[in-house]
Formats: sequence, C-alpha cells, structure tokens
Amino acid sequence: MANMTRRRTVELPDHPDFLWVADQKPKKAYDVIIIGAGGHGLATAYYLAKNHGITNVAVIEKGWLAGGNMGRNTTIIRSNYLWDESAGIYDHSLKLWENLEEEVGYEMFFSQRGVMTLAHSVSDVRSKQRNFYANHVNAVDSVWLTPEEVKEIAPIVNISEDIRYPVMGATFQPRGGIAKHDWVAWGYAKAAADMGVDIIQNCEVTGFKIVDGKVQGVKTTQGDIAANKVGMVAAGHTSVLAGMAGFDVPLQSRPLQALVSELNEQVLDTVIMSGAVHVYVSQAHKGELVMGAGTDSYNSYAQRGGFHVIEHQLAAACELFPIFERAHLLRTWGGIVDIAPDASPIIGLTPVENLFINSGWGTGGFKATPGSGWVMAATIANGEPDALAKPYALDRFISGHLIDEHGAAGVAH
Amino acid sequence: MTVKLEFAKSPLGGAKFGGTDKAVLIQEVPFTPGFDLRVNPDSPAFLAVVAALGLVLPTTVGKVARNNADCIVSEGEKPAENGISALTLGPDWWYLTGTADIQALLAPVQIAHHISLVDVSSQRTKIEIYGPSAKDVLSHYWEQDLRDEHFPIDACSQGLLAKAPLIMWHCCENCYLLFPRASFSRHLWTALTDASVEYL
Amino acid sequence: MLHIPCPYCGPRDETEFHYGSEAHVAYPENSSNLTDEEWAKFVFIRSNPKGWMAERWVHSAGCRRWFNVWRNTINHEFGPSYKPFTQQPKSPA
Amino acid sequence: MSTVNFTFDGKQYSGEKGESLASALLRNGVVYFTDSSYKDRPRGVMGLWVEETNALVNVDSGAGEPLKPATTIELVEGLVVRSAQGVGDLPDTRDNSRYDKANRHVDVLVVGAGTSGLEAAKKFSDQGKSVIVMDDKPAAGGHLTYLGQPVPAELLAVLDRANVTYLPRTTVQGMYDQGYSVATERRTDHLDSNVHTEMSRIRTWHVRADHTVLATGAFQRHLVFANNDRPGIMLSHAAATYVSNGANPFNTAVVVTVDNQGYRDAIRLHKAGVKVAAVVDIRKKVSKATKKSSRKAIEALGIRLIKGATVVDTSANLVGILSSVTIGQAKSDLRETITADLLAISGGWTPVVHLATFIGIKPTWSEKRAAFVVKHHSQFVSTTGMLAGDFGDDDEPAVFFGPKLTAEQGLVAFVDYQRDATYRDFKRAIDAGMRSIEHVKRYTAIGTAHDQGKTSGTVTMGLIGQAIGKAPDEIGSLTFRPPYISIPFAALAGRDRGLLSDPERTTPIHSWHVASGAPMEDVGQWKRPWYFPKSGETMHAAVLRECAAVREGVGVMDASTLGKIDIQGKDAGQFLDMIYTNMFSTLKVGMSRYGLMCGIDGMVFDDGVTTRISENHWLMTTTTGGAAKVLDWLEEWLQTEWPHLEVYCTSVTEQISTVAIVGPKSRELMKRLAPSLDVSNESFAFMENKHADVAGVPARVARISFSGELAYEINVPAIYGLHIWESVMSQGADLNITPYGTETMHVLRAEKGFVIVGQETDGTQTPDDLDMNWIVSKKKDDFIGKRSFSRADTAREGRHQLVGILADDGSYVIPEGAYIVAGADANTPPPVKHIGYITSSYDSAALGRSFALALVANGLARKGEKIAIPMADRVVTGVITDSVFVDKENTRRDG
Repeated sequence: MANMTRRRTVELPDHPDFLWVADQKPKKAYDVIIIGAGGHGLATAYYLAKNHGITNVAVIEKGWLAGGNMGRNTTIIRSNYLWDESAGIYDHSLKLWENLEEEVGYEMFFSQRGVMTLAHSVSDVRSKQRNFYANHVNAVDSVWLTPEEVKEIAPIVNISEDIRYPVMGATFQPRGGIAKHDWVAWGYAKAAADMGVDIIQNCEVTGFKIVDGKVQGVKTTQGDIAANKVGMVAAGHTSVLAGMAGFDVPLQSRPLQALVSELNEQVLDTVIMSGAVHVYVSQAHKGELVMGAGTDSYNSYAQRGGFHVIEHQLAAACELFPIFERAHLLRTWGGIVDIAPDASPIIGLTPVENLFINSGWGTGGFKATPGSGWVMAATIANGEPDALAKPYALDRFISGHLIDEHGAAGVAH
Repeated sequence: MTVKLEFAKSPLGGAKFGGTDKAVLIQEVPFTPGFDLRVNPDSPAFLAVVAALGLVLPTTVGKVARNNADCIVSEGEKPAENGISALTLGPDWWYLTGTADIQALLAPVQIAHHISLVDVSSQRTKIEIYGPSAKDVLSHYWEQDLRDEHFPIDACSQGLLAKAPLIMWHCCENCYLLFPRASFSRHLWTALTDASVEYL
Repeated sequence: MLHIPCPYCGPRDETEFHYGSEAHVAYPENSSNLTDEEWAKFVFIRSNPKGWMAERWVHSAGCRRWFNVWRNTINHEFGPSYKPFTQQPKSPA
Repeated sequence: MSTVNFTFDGKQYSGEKGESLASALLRNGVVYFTDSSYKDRPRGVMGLWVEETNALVNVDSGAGEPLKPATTIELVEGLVVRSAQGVGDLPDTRDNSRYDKANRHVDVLVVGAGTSGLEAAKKFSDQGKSVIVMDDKPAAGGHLTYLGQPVPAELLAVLDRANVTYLPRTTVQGMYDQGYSVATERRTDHLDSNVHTEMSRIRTWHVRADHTVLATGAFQRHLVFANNDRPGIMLSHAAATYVSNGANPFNTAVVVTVDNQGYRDAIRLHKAGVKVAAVVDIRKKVSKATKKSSRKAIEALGIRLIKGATVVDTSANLVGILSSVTIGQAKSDLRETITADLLAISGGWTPVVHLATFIGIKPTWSEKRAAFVVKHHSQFVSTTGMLAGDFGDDDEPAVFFGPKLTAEQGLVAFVDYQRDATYRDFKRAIDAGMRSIEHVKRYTAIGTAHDQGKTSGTVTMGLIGQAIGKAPDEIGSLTFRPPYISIPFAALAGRDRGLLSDPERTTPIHSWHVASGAPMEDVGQWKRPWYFPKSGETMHAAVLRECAAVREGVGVMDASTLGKIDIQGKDAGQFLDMIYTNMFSTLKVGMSRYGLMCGIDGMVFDDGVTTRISENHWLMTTTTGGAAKVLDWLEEWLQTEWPHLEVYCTSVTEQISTVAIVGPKSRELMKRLAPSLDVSNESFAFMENKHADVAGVPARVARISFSGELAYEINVPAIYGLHIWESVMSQGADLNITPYGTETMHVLRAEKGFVIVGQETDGTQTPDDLDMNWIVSKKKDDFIGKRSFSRADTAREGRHQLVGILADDGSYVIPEGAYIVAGADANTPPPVKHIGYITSSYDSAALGRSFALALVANGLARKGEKIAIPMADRVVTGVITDSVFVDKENTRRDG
C-alpha cells in the first residue's frame, strides 16, 4: 500500500540487555549514601566511583530511578549563563556532556543542535546582549543573531514585525542542545552499578542518624543504613530532608510543567527559548515537540500545575511558530523544582558534619547533571567544597553574596 | 467636575457594536464620573460618608447600592439626576459613580475624617454590554460565575476579562456594565466584538 | 488552576491572585539588633512543608486584600482562609 | 442518511454522512489501512473510538489536521485524508479557523452520556441541580452501543430537561483541583463546510462544577499472541458494531474472548451475516448464569464454542490481511487452524480511569473484573458505571492477557501496536532489571504513542505481573496525564492569538503617535513611541535630532505610562519614610522629591518622584513597568505589617495623562499654554507644583526634569491628554516643538547620569552602587532594606559602582551589555577577568560623541583608568569617567 506522502517514525536503538539489579536490597553500611536516584544523584555516585575510587556507595530512591525531575524535564543543555560562577559550573558540565556518551558507554542522543534565546523588546535585547558579552569574556560560545539570522537557522520562526511581541534578535549557543533524559539517567546508573554502586529503589528516607552533630546514617523504609557520609540530592524534596536533619534551607518547591506533542515530521533542528513569552521548545529525535512552561507560583509537591499555564504557553507558541497551530498536544506533566531566592543552586556542606547538600537547581537541573555530579562527588570525597561549587555555599544567604540568575531563569529551561 | 466636552476624548470615542435589536449590543458610555472611595466601615468616618451621600454603602464585597439607573440600554434614556451607585470592591473600598456631585458631597467628610476619595473618571471607561447573548459573550473571557443566582442583578465583581482588569456590574436583566482600566479599553473592545460575532 | 477562597470575595481563580509564601513571618521590630544570620533567616527562609501549610495570598485582581489560608501542598486541598491579625484556625491536618 | 464522497490516499470513495471514516472504509472493503510505525507491518482498524491504535490519518481538507484516528472522524462531503504511519504532517499554511474558550459554572458535571452518566444526570436533575453532560461521541448511549442495544428513551429524555445541558462531541480532557475541568468541543468539522463560518471550530470549555460524576466507561483490551496485529484483527465490540451498521467486508470470523462480551459480539456478527466459525473462550468453566445467557445463546445459533483455549497465532494472505487463526488449548499442545478474515478479540474491559488519576485518585485492582477500577466519592468527585466496576453481573472476565509465547513468537506478539512494541521488547525490559511499569514503559516505549496506552496499559501491567510473579495491584497502572486525547495547539490558544495574544495598553495620545508614524517600543504591555522619524530618517538620525531639539529648543514627550499612586492619610509621610531610602515626611506641600525604593534585601527595585499635594495627600510616580508591583508592595506593608497606619493607596496611572515639555524654550511654551501661570524661576521653582488652567483645562504643572533641562510636566485628567498634546504641538509650532520618544528620553537622562531601574540595575544594586549614597537617609532609624546594607557582601569594598565610560574612539557607540576589562587586559584572550559591564550607551548630540554608563568594580575610585572591551571582532579601548556628562553643575534646569 504505497503512498508517496506517508512518512514513517524514526525508531530509536534498544537499551542494553542489562541495566541494574532489580529489587536491590541495602547493605548494613556504606562509605557514602546518596539520597535520590535522579540524574544528579546517579552522576554523583558515578563520579565518586570513577574520579575518587569510592565504590562502596548506595544511591537510595524513594520511588523509581529517575522518576522525578530527571524524567520530567525538557532536556535542554546549555551553559550561556550570566554570572561567572554559573558559567563556571554550567560550562564545566557542558564539557563533560561533550564526552559523556563515550565515557559512560551509553547512547544518550546528545545533540549539539544549538540553543537560541529570543529577545522581543528593546530592554530584552539589552539584557540578552549583556548575556552574550558575558559569555564572550568567559569563553562560553555565543553568537548574536539578527531576526533574519534567526530565520535562517529556524525557518519556522515568525519574524514578522506585526506580531504582538516581534523577534528583535537572539543569542545562540551552538554547543548547546538536547539529550534524551532517561537514557542519560540509565547510562549513569548502569555505569555506576557496573563499578559496584548499589541502586536501591522504593526506599524512602524517614530520618537521619546524627550523633554529636555528625551524620552516621539514614533511617529508611527498608531499615537503618549506616554511612560515613551522606549526600542529599533530592531536588524538590530537599526541604523535607533538611527538616529531618534539623536545619533550614532557603528553598521553595514549585510545580514546573512541560508537555509534548505527537510525533511530527522534523520542522525544527535547534532549541528555541523565549523568556518574554514563556516558550521553550525543541523537537526530539522521534519528532515530538518538547515544550516547557514557567513554574507555577505556589509551593506544591503534587507534580501537577495549572492548565492555564499550558494554554498560555501554547498560545505564545502559535504566535512564534505558526506551523505549530495544528500540532497536537499529547501529554502534559509537572515536576517539583526547588528554587532558591537567587535561582541558583545550593551545593556544599551543611550544619551537620559529613552531610552534604546539592539542591536548588530550580529549572536548570538537567543541563547541569554531569557538572553537578562531578562537583558533588568531589565535595563529598574531599569533605570540602569543590572550587566550582564554592560560590554556591549555603552561607551566601547570610553574606548577601547571591548569584542572581533570575534573568536566566526568567523562563524555565 | 464637569467635563469640558470640547477638549475631551473618551478611550473608545463612544464606539458601538451590535444593537438593541440584536442578540448583543456593546457600547462605550463616555465620560462617566467615577470615584474610588476608601473608608473603614467600622469607623465614624463611614457613618459620615453614608450620611453625606444619603446612601447606605453595602459592607459585603460584591454588592451594589444605588439610587440611580445606570445603564442606558435604549437610546436617549437619561440617568436619573443626583443619582449615586456604590459598588463594593473591597472591605474598605467602594467605586462610586453617578450623576450626583460626589466630590462636593464628600468634601466636608474628607476634612473631618480619614477617608480617601480619588477621582478616577478618566482612569476607567464604561462599556455596556446588553442583550440575550451578553452573558455568553462575557463567559468566553470571564472566569467567574455569571449564573444569576450567583451573580444577580446589582452584584459587582472585579476580575480579569481577556486578561484586562475591570469591574463588572450586573446592572439589570441581560445588561452588564464593564469598567475597565482605560489603557486596556481598545484591547477589550477587540476581544468583546470578536467574541460577539457568533451571536449576531 | 486553583480555586482560592478569598475571605472577602469567596473562591476565585488562581489567576486573580499573587502568592505570598509562608504566612506569619513578621518584619523584625529591631532589625538593626539582629545578627546577619537572624536577618538572613527573616529575608530568605520560608517554610516549605509537604502537607498543610499556612500561606499568604493577595487577591490582586479583586479586592486587593492580603489574607492567609491553609493549603495542602500534596493535593492542593484548601483549609480555612482567614484575615491577617485574626486568630489562626487550627491546621486541618 | 445521505451519501457523501471522500478521498482516502488519493482514491475516491463514498460513505454515509456522519459515519466514522473507519466505518466508511470498511464499508468500501478497505481492511488494510496503513503500515505500522517502525516495522512496516500491515495494519487495519482495531477499535471503535479514541482507543484506536492503528488507523491514523492526516486530514488535508477543511482546517486540516495531522494524526487523527479514522475512528473519530465523522464523514462529511469532500473529506480528504491520507493514511499516516505514526508521524504527522504539519502544513506550512496558517490555520485561519476560529478557536475560542468558554467558562461554565455548574452544580454537576457528568462526564459520559452512557447509561450510568444519564442516570446520574437524572438523579441530580431531579434534585433541582443544574447539570451539564459532556460526552465525546456524536450521540449519547456510551457502552450500550458496544452492546448493540438502544438507549432507553426515558434516559435520553433527561438530556432535554431545562436544567440539563448536553454537549456531544465534547471531550473532558483534564480534571484539576477544586472541581475544575477542561473540555474540548468539536463544533464544525462534522458540518457542511459552507455553514457557520463564524463559529469556532473547537471550543475549549473551562468548567467549574460543585460536583463531577465520572461515568467514563471502559475500553476493550486486546490479547498478546503471535501476529496479533494483522488487518482483520479487531476488538470484538468494534467489529460487531461496524458490521452491524452494514460496514462489513468480512466473511468468516473467529471470536476470542476472556469474558462474555465476546459472546454478545459473536451473536451480533452472526446476525449481521458474518459466519462465526468459532468462539474461543479461555475460560473452561463459567457460572451457570453465563452458561445460560452466553454459551446457550451461541450454541442455539449453531456457533462452535472452544472452551479453555485461546488464539496463539495467525496467518495472512499475500497482501498481509488475516487469512487464518491458530487456536491452542490452554493446557495442552493441541493446535487447530481455522480459516477466517476477521478475528474479534474480547480481552476484557479497561475502565477509563484517566480523569480520576489526573487529580491523584489511585485506581484499585479488581480481580473479579480483571481491571483497575475507581470507586470514589468525595465532595468534588464521584465515579459510576464501568469506571466504578459495575460491569453487569454476567461478564465474568478471566484474568488473562495472552498465551505463553516462544521467543520467536514474542518477536511478533504486539503489546503496543502504535509503537510496534512486542512481547520480546517487554521481556528484555524485565530481564534488564526493570520492575516499575514506568521503567518498562520507558524501556519499550509502550504507552507513549498517540493512544497513550489506552488499550495497552493494563495489558502491560498484566504481563509484568505474570513475568515477575506479582499481583497486578503491586505493579499499579500506567500514569496517565492530561489531555485525555490530543488537542491542536491552536484550539488551546483559543482567541489568544494575533493581537489578542496579550493586551496592548495604550495612552490617550496613542492615536496621534500612530498617525505620526512613530515605531512603538513594547514596555511591558504598554505601547510607547520609540522615536518620531521624519520621512526617510534613520533611527540614529532621528534620535540625534530629537536630543538636539530638546537641549537647544523644546521637545515634548508622552509620559502618561508612568505608574501613579494616590496616597492619602495622616500617616502617609511616616509610611513613605519606611518605603523610600530618603526622607519624605519633611517635604513641603506643593513640592516633589525623587526617591529610591529597595527590597528587604537592600537592592534597588523602583524609583520615581513623589509629590506632596496637600498635608495628608501625596502622589507617587513609579516606573512604567513597576506600577503594579509597587502598588502591591505598598499594600503588602500596609495590610500585613502596619495596619495601624492611616494610609490609603489608589492607583491613578490611567487617570492622569502626563505631557512633558522639555528644553530651554519650554518656559516660553508653558507661558503660552497657561497664560495665568507665573512661570518665572522665582515663583515656580524646580520641583514645585502649580495648579493652573492649561489650554483650557485644569492641570497640575510640575517642574520636574529627567533630562537636566528646564522642563514642565503637564498633568491632566486623561480624557484631556490628547487635547493637551495637540495644543502643545500647535502652540509650539513656531518654536519647532519636537516630539520625542523613549529612546531620546534615555539618551538625555544618561547624559545627566540619571539611572533607569532595570537598565542600570538588575536587582543586585544598592543605592551606594549607583553612586546615590546621597539618597540614603542617615537620620531614619529604619527603612525597608536598611538592615541588608551592612551584610558582609553588601558592605564590602570593591562592589560594582556606576561610572561613565568614554571610548577612545568617540564615533564608536559601545554595545550595551558589553563587558569591560582592565586596560592592561586589553589583549588577553577570553576567558579574561572582567571588571564590569556597560549598562547604557548612546551617541550624544550634546557631546558630539558617544558615551556610556557602566557598573564597574570599585569604579568610583578608578575614574581616569584605562579600560578595554573585548568583542568577537575587535577590542575597544576607553577610559572610566564620572557618570554625569552634561551640565554637571545643574545650571540648565532653571533655563
């Protein structure tokens, strides 16, 4: 039944025959326990083993591996942040991404198709240009595009001056791109497990064992587990864990929604973000449009947000990309992101000795996965903050030395 | 303050769409006086305001008290003289409109008491939407409950209509008065007329 | 889209409100006497519980009043809302 | 029924108006519909409605829409579709259809117009409640149509009641918190194309119901066996329904079943003229009732019954269409092949749990029903009918998902048709360590396609259970997410497209600006004139001309967008002292003062001029973008911290129109506009306000300057705004009055070193950083932000401070946002340590050269130092200067 106009979906390769031990039970004690088997937790375990030779490690997860934000984000990877501290950690991360598939030995669909950030007003152009120049002095690749150049890279963008918020320019990071989230998480998990790390799912932390201000293990739904060091890498649930350990963190947990369309023929081969109208979109390998919205305004652990956020986003998308008018919304979902007052992460020591924190990645966590794991592993292994992590210490809220990336996070990414 | 009509221009220039003989009529009613009144309902100032206006202000948000016919559905109908309508917008906040000289009535109260009376006649414009389909047109944009038992005649509410902030007053049968911020009025006009097309 | 119970106007759509985070965090009387740690706590630390939370909202597109309300952050259920400086109702938990 | 013509894959057919495209194609003998997404396996229609997994088409006629199930498309004249292979075509043309939204508040929302839904509607209607019944199909009846039975007339009559609204073709897509649901109504696709062009094609309903009854019914499941995907293999209720309606391309059928539905459908097939070769029932033993109702009935029709058996494999003809079915006994190796061109599968029911799960209600496993069901009753939601497990008492399903398969069979035993996911894929997932259904889904892609696992979800769960020896309720069902079925983006955009996508806010003078040809700058939602080019003039030339006109003559600007807040009450001065960093309570009546506001973190967040109108009456101005934020800020402090203060705030942004006339000749112009006003310096001082008649209307005139020039701001009720502007233009004509826009305003203020919040600030600047220590009161005990100034980082040396920058090449305008390095680092390639960045940068008519403002580390102490600005194609050098470039002594403001 030949038909010239029928196109076929692209098929992805298979996952490996074996990934990790099903129903792994915890041992009595570990050198290091990582709480949270999301991307950052798994990457931390991987780099603990690989960079520091610490393999007696358990990653414990209250649900299923990579079932939190790792599986719920829009997989955008970039490092074109404003502040030097951010450029430091995110660009380190991007460099790790660039060799990750080979290093870990797992297909991750890492695709450096470029990330474009549109500007829609005079002041928007000014702040995006600042970003562009900041990237330049930090040797982070960045290009300034005119609307016509935007159109050349992404012909589906409506650059007419007559739309409500016309495209006035864009920054473009050619090294930016996307990867496939499950494959990244599973790649780290498999590689860590191969080096001896235990991945323990369905194991929820219910408390900490702390003696004389020093952590000695965790209490879980699968019993007490002793550990010399514990790393909290639990994204939206960090406040809850910190509460169990007896200290405060300046974090708020918010819903962050995303959506995918059905599979469509390829129409977009770069990533486009627009903070001003709250759109960010890429088209995944199989053809689905992957889009994100902004965070909902209130605290929530419900993994769902308001539908008006989705509607607003699709309206904006139809304006910028008229070809999307007929695309079908297939699925929406929400993650729980933890956001610090300056929209930058919190990494490092805590008031409890040997208990380490890595949190507050807000809407930027996926792209940071390798870098975050890298610096967290170093911080845990050495017992002191890694150089790239140092600016992100909890005490910056006391000194006032914030790293205000609200501009970068104005739209979630 | 009397409007100097030779110098004045309303936000929509008195625009009109549809008709009284149609399912819906939308029209701007230009140069309608309006005042934001703030006064603590538990204070002597409140009693003084009520006495000066000769109108008992409701203390439940969303209620309207009036001695005035404020919509001009049929051509040529004139609002009653010296009328006042008081729309309760907040626990200590009323929007006063009408033909009475509200400023003059309250001037003595302002001297003696802690109240705030602000002329917002230019801040808002007034759009009347009338007809059997008026409610349908509004419900395309208005998320609040318009069922008569929940938003009866002489109920008012503030909210967002096509993302524009406004006061809505269910004035009489099939008739709603909208008081949007003036800067949004052109946008709102486009939105309302577009939503009306299906009913005409 | 939450339907938020404004104590003055009744339940209204979330789009009419702005969120104000944790309720009952008062501006310190003598801020100059606070240590940097104490001040940072006031400026930056807000509780973030999983479950019932007393939080603030302002009905920006309506009566413009700030109020407090109990809400469950796990399932978005609302408990009683109440006006500032009034007795806080018990947690519905 | 009328006959209409349609085109499928380029070929013309005819069918009955209103029947589904799938039905029409079967009627025309089209069984082989398309090829599968990945493996090019021939596929036919499988289901009856939105559960369809195979028969997807791209619609080219009408509005056009990719990837629609042929089972849900109602036939209209001229329909043109192409079969799809799992991927949609997005046409590169605009969809000019109307889409809209509507809000609906109702006592009770009933989802589903099947028997249970209608009964619920009746119950609530009887109680006097307002009820809305939404059903995704064109006609009511629901499950009864699966059974081939008519809907009782008395139930259908409920839909005509005055307190009941019935919306067919309306799919409830999502349930959210507090009784809020979103639905989409298909309004025009089923109509002739030339009617109702003003109607929206799809309407998105936002429903608020006090109570929602979910009566969503159930899907039929397939079974997993070898070659279970050929054209001619269908769900039994679908096959029976199509055939009963005369869409019958089949001769001989085998029915395989795990419950009694297979029997009912066998009877319907038989009655419609299909030879039913056998009913194959996995159940050896059944209840007496079933024996009587089901088994006796088919035996009476002479249909062969094979008990304790199931289908294990199928064969196809040369084209790929089903030709025979291999039956296997459950407990022996006996095999039998039966020739058939239709295999009807009744694999049990899967209740439509989606909407319930969207709001966090967990389905529970019912062994008796072999299904996940939702029995729920709460304030907002209740469930009924098949969703609640009410399958009728005689259905008796076996918990069975398919026979044991060899490795080879597993390669062609499909779990998810759309994703071509086979039993082998599934088995690999289990062997790889996957246990969660969510992991299996991600490993195999089961449940991720167009149907989102509507029929495959429970099958997958069942297979996992079988594979790892766990009960289904230990596995749990797939996580479903809104929307229930896919929706075009444009439908969810509704009317928020084009200019309605976001409100445009305009000033009373907007029409004049537009008529003059001024390009607009978007400032938040406001439209502001950017510059006023003369014919053929570039922006650069226009701005230089406008700037020169202001500094040498007189210019006029529409400043109406500035935020304005009326503040009244005896404590207003005290309140302002807390809000602003500087002192306001000492301001004299009739005078204005500039102020800075900080957040509690000590960082500048807005600024503006506040005027004391009378003892207890003030008028604050804010930035254009900051108006709403500042009013919220004031109210927050008043209501939640200082309710004892007698202060009321009222927004008057649009009440007052502000026209600024600026430049040395503005005094002359002001005199002409307001002859009664004494405009001399002596009686009208800088920062003073006067009330006067201006061009015949009452105005407040303020001597405020944002350019350093002599200037007057004329404030009038906004209805006179255009009149004032036009008067200024006509009275100033011989003074060469020059209208100017936001760009010139920015240049003029930058020449004076005046900051713009949001341009010189990014939320990390204290007043000190802006070289505005003079505005931070040392006398006040406290004001918002004060405590934060003494924090270690905020008080440290070396923070970025506002300075001027002059490029060595005065003809070069440094780009705004450019980063600055020390002069010594001019030739250091990136990464290079920077010392700050350019906040504002312009060409200046007054200076005859370019200039810039910048925030530079320890900048105030570095004036005179050389700097460099590395850029991709060059390095610009320059020097740090003071931030005031024009009239450092403030001599020009008095004219």
